[in-house]
Amino acid sequence: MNKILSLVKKRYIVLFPIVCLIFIAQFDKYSELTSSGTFGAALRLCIPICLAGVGAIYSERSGIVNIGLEGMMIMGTWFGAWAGWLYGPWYGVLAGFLGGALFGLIHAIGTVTFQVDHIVSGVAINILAAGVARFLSVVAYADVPSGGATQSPRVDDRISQISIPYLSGGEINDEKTFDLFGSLESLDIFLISDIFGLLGGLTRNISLFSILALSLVPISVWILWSTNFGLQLRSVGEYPVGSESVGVNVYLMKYIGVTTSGAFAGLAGAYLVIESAGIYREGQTGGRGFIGLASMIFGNWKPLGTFLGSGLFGYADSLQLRSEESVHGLLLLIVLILLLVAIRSFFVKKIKSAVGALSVAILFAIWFFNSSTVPNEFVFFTPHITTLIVLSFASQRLRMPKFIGKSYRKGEAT
Amino acid sequence: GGSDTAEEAEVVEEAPAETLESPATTAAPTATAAPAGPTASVCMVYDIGGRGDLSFNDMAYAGLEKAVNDLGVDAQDLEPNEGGENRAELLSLCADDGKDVIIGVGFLFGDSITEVATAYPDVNFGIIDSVVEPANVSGMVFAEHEGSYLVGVAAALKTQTNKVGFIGGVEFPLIQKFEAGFVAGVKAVNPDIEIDIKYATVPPDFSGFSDPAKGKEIALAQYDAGADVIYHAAGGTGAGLFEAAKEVSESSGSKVWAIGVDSDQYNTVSAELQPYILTSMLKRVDVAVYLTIESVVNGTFAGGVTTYDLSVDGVGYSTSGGYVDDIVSQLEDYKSQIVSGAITVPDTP
Amino acid sequence: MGPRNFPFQMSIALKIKNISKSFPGVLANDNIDINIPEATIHAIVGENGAGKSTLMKIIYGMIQPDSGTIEVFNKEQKFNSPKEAINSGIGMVHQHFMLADNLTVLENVVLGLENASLKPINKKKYNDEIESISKKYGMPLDSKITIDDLGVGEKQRVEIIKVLYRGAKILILDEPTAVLVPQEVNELFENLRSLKKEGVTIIFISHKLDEVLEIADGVSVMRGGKHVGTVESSNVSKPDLAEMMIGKSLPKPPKRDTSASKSICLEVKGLNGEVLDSKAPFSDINFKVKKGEILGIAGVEGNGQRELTEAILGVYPIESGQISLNNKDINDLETRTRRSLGVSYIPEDRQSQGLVMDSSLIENAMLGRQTKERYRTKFYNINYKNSKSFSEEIINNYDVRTPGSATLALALSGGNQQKFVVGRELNDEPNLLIASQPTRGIDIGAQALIWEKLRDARDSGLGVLLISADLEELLGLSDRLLVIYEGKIVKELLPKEATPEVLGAYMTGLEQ
Amino acid sequence: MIKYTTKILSFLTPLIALSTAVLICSFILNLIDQDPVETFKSMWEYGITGKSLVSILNRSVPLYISAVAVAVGFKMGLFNIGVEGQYLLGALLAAAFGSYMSLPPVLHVLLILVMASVSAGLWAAIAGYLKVKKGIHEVISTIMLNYIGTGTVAYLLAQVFFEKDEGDSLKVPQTNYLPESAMIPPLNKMLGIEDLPDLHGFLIGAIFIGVFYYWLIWKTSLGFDLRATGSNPVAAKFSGADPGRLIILAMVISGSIAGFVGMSGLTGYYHRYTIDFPSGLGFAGIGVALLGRNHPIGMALGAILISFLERSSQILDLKDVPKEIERIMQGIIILTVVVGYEIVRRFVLTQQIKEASKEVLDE
Ligand SMILES: Nc1ncnc2c1ncn2[C@@H]1O[C@H](COP(=O)(O)OP(=O)(O)OP(=O)(O)O)[C@@H](O)[C@H]1O
Ligand SMILES: Nc1ncnc2c1ncn2[C@@H]1O[C@H](COP(=O)(O)OP(=O)(O)OP(=O)(O)O)[C@@H](O)[C@H]1O
Ligand SMILES: [Mg+2]
Ligand SMILES: [Mg+2]
Repeated sequence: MNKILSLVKKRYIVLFPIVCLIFIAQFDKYSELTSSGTFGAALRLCIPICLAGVGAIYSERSGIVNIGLEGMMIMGTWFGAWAGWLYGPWYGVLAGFLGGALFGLIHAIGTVTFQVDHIVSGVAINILAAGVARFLSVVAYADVPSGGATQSPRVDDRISQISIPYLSGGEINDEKTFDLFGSLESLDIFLISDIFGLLGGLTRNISLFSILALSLVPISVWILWSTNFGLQLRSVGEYPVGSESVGVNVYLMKYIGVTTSGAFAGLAGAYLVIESAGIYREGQTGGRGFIGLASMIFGNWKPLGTFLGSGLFGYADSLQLRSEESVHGLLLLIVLILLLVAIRSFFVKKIKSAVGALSVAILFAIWFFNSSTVPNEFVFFTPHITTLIVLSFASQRLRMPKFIGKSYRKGEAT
Repeated sequence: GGSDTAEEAEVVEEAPAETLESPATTAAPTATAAPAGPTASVCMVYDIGGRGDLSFNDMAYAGLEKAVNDLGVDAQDLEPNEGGENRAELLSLCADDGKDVIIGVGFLFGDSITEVATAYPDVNFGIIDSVVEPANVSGMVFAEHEGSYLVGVAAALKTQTNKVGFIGGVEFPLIQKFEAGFVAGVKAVNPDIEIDIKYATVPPDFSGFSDPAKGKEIALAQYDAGADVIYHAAGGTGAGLFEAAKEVSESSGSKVWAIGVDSDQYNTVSAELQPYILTSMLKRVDVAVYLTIESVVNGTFAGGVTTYDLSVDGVGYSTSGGYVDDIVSQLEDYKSQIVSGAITVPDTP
Repeated sequence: MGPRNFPFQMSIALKIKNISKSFPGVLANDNIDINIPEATIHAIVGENGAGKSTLMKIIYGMIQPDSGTIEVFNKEQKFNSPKEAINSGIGMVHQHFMLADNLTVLENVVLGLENASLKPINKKKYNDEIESISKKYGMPLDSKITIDDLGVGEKQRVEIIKVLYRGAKILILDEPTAVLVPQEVNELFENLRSLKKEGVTIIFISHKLDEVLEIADGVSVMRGGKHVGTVESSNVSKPDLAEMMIGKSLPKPPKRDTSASKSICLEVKGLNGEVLDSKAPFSDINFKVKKGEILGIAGVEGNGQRELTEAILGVYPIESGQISLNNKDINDLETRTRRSLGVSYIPEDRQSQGLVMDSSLIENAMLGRQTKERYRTKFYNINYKNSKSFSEEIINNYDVRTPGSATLALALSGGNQQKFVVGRELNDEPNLLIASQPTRGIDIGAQALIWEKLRDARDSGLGVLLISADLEELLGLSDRLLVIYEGKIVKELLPKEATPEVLGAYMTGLEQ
Repeated sequence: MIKYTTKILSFLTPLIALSTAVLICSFILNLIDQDPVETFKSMWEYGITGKSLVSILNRSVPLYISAVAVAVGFKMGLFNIGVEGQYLLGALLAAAFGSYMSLPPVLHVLLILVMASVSAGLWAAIAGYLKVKKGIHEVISTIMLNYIGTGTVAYLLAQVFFEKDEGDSLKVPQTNYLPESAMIPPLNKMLGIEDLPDLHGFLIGAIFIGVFYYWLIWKTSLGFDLRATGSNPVAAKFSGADPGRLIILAMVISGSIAGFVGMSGLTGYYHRYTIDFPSGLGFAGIGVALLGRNHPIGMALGAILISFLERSSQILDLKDVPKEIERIMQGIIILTVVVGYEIVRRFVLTQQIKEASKEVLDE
């Protein structure tokens, strides 16, 4: 018994929800839970959030809280669309990057040079960015027939997409190759089709921009943890006085960190424009900057964790957008997880919480068996509540940079 | 005077101006001469999203512009702030400014126009998509369900997979009207056709009208699930639908369709996307606006409700691109049945 | 003054020539002139605020002097940043550790060695080099551990290795022993001696004159920003040095006879702390503090004494056991209630635990006493008038040097902050005082005052639980002593039977 | 001496910020060929008309309350981004239950206010609970709770409180109107300004809230604990403050105040909750709290300033000047004001340290 218990206690616990999920997905009604379409959409929905979140790591690791991500992302959408429309999509990517970086730089000036409270500066940036975007649209698109105060003309060209040859049916010399993942997914075998659904979703019709964006995750891991620059950047967020005492240029690091963060958020904005919408549209970012920040905290200020966090969010979002029925399946998942929690608490003699978990599980079970759908209004916040639930099981061990949010003055060393 | 307006509507329909991307009418060029001397002054306050949405608000603007060109009115247009809580203030700003007619674009003006119209009983008001009590307000409402019915028929006739989709921007009665009509139209042709229905958000979250990224994902999901024609009533979110249609068509090799809404979206999207726009459900906000202004200029303005339905071509479908040319006769057939009352289109799902 | 201090010829590693530096309102360094011979250990002593750290920071390039120059190995240098000083072979271990807690030892050591480029860090190479240095000087270290997981002594080692790694020929140590126990100090001194043999010049700052006399070859004394003189340690006695430092003789904790009464003020029975990182910080603790008695607890930092005091205050959770105050069980009471029952607490770190730095002294005077009748009006409002007069009382009685009670706490110097905290906690006739490191890092004058006040309070019947890393202080003040080792009380001693060495042996588990 | 300099400087800062913003915006206006002088003049003239003043006050009220709600959190180092969701939920429940009840006038209004405040406070408590018990940062939880709250509002509004009208397919989800007894009358009569638009009566409520906030934060021992925890949580804990309880308490208080944000609109103007009930006030409040440095009077001035800008910029449409310039101005003002405050704060600090060092020197 003890052995089983310790197994349950250990990290295999994270596998449990996944196994449950695959199990639930075997019901036809809930098959979207693990379809390749869902994973593909999840990936696309996750990328802008992930970009913003990974960017935020640069800022926060250097000690600057960046609540202005949303504003920087707005600048990314605006400039991305504007340059994309005028010169083509890759220019849009570049312009989005620069637009975000510009507002990152403003945040850096505020927080590093003038040592304004970071949250204050971030909020001001969000307000400013919304105003600037509106204003620029009015000025830039006044005489453009297909643009206006709230919308840009379409960025006509697309960034090309690829699928992996042989694995997910990519093309070689203009000829479609075999789609291994696809055919395995369509076999409809327990587990096999689910796993290859995931692989297919992640490798089919991926745009180069997506690949660029995703590659920024490992690249960031490498930059931050393997290079001298990364080391100096991180040290500055931990103990700037110490960094200064060994000759690190603290201000420079912070400037680079915050500006990079803005640039990544700008890329995220450009992604929304160039990959998803094709246009700039006011309000398009829809709080994704904030969600990015949340994913970063979720990911414990680390790129891979942030990717996981935004992936979770993207997955839940994709589910609710693609198949309201499968959201109903999530109720069953909650029931199963709560049951596990109850059993665990019972064995570690926390009777109270066992009873609590059990009764909530029963409530959810009743809901599950007495309904066939979740009310639409609830479906919409699936990703948000999923994030909260997951965090409440796993946020105890987070370790934020020690000097975060504090202002630093050169020569203040004691 | 419902029938009065109806006649006038017909008159204008016969004489579209360049700016009104009007449906396939083969009428003679405009005969209206610009009247001499000072005419009315008009003020228009837009819905959330404002000018440049290439849809609802821009249609209203088109009507205003036509009135400026044809009737020589003096025009002013305003946009409420993001939360929209200053609608009433903008309306009274116009009233104070001495405008002759003030038009609120969108049902959200209901409360504020009631308030302001009561305070300024001598000023004429117009509101789109809503009906309010004061006698000096002309409510312009549309039979969106009827127009949606027709594009539903078109979708049903064009689908190869017997599956179509509907994307709503924000789930509330006005948009559900589009859904209801569309569903009825599809089912009228073939009750076995499956219809995927999805809204982007629920009120009070109105971002569902301006999130193209979401629109695209919803559309991709519906195309993935086998739909090959998708109709949207989602404002700016619809831009994502068009992107998805192009992307899916290109990657799968078989063409899928999108159906636009409000304006003739074939003419508002870039050329790259035009091949995927089967048709658009036209909601002639421009006509309504123009007629209301004209009635003020002519001194025939009357409060109450004016319904712009199929019979007056207040709603309809577009033929730009020629993709529905082969089924126009069937569409016209349904249209005449609706106009004659042989078919009643439901307005709630 | 000046170079004449060293008559015998030796090559000079560092020549400090007429350095002056002023800060707003303070002349921190006033025309300082010191020569430091190569391969010696040179101590600099002086009261708090004498200007020692300032001088060191100038040498290290962190601060630029107003006037004066320095010569390193007979070459005149002007450092604009630590980096330039490092390049000339100067290394500094600061008064406060300059380590990033969330980084590994290796990362801390190599930080700043190379430019901030995207060049990858050659971890293998650095790892080997660090290993060979730590072997060479006998300072074992695992370079993959994060600083968070290290003890104070080990952190110090990291600091020294960090400096040595940069090839320092001149090593500055600013108060390195302040946080170490005797055994660790001995270890450090061993290391320093072997460094000296290797030819490294060491500048060593300390308040502890015994240590200085033990390790240093030459001693320079500073007072009020001035260089008072330099002497050879073999030619000088402790009292002489002290007199040079403060112009009067050295204070000692005044020994007085115990005045402990029979009645018990604090009793702790079978106390077990809540498990933290799979280890209970303290377990099975039993002791009593009588009224009018100072009970000292000796122990190497990190052996559970901090958690123990916090548990008595009610901020650290306990697993089992009983705490009673004046024979009343206070186990289940909240910190606030315990405080209102008369538990006073002088925290080990005044700035982070004892004061709200960006609030005025008036508000700080109330901290911990908000709910007391005296600082309250009807409706639970705060009585600012009483609080103001209270803060002024403290300022006067405890010689807190401040322009007024409305001054923010952070404007005060460390010693004055500490006096203020002590004054606050001793006021209002507490029933029990827990004093954690009450005189750490403050100058001799302030120290004497605080000792005096603690004694007085004891004599008037207060029970005191004293935790200190300063063994002199413990031995001098306590009526009884307990030694804590790995969370357990391992020994009870009377001060007269104990010496620092004996205590040290129990504290490090050498003797049971 | 320092004290006066500080006061003067703190007053000057917003003025300097305002001028900076005006300057930058003039420059931008010039770029797009508009006359800045003319623009600002017309804004000013329109902004100080009687009607505008009433409108400005009406706008400031919810903005101010929202700022106070945010400030309560700020004072103890908590960042409550969730004011948005909290006030919407509170307003909906108050509107719905208010419309079902029939009670005598004053009582009815009070009940509605209590309903809004309590429900918003409880909603905010979730974030506090999650922080204390589950260690979830309040920024994340309040962002997520905003979405969840909005969804819940949507559900309740459309599925629970909405009485569909088969005859009117255009009727949008809304609660029933509040009865007369639940409306707060305008202040116009009292002030003798009956010729102007309604000045919502809840203005008085906002003043009460401001006074309450001042009393709570600076006069009570709870407020002392909150502030101490905000600036040094460890020291506060050692002084006997219970951080966990304080966090939950602060969130609840912040949320309860947030509950009043929608009340001026509900009881004074809308009289029901519809899908276009004003939103976004929670976020706007953050800016105002920053502008006013969490000070009750400062925030009032900040709210009035923002309202003034928003109101007066409406005239720009009639002058064919893009009124978006006003949004830019808001952003710049907030940024420059905070920079200014920071500089003043540093100045004061240096002065204090200087004096303290002198004290040590003249012994
Ligand atoms: N950054 C600074 N700004 C202003 N004054 C300073 C600063 N640093 C030091 N001082 C002043 O210089 C004097 C000398 O300070 P310094 O830190 O050199 O003293 P110290 O001898 O190292 O004291 P301690 O024994 O406490 O370390 C202090 O009394 C202080 O008044
Ligand atoms: N950042 C700073 N800028 C200016 N002056 C400072 C700064 N920090 C400290 N001081 C001044 O330096 C003086 C000494 O501060 P410090 O904490 O070093 O005390 P100290 O010199 O060690 O004195 P004590 O003996 O009381 O501990 C204080 O009087 C303070 O006013
Ligand atoms: Mg020092
Ligand atoms: Mg000191």
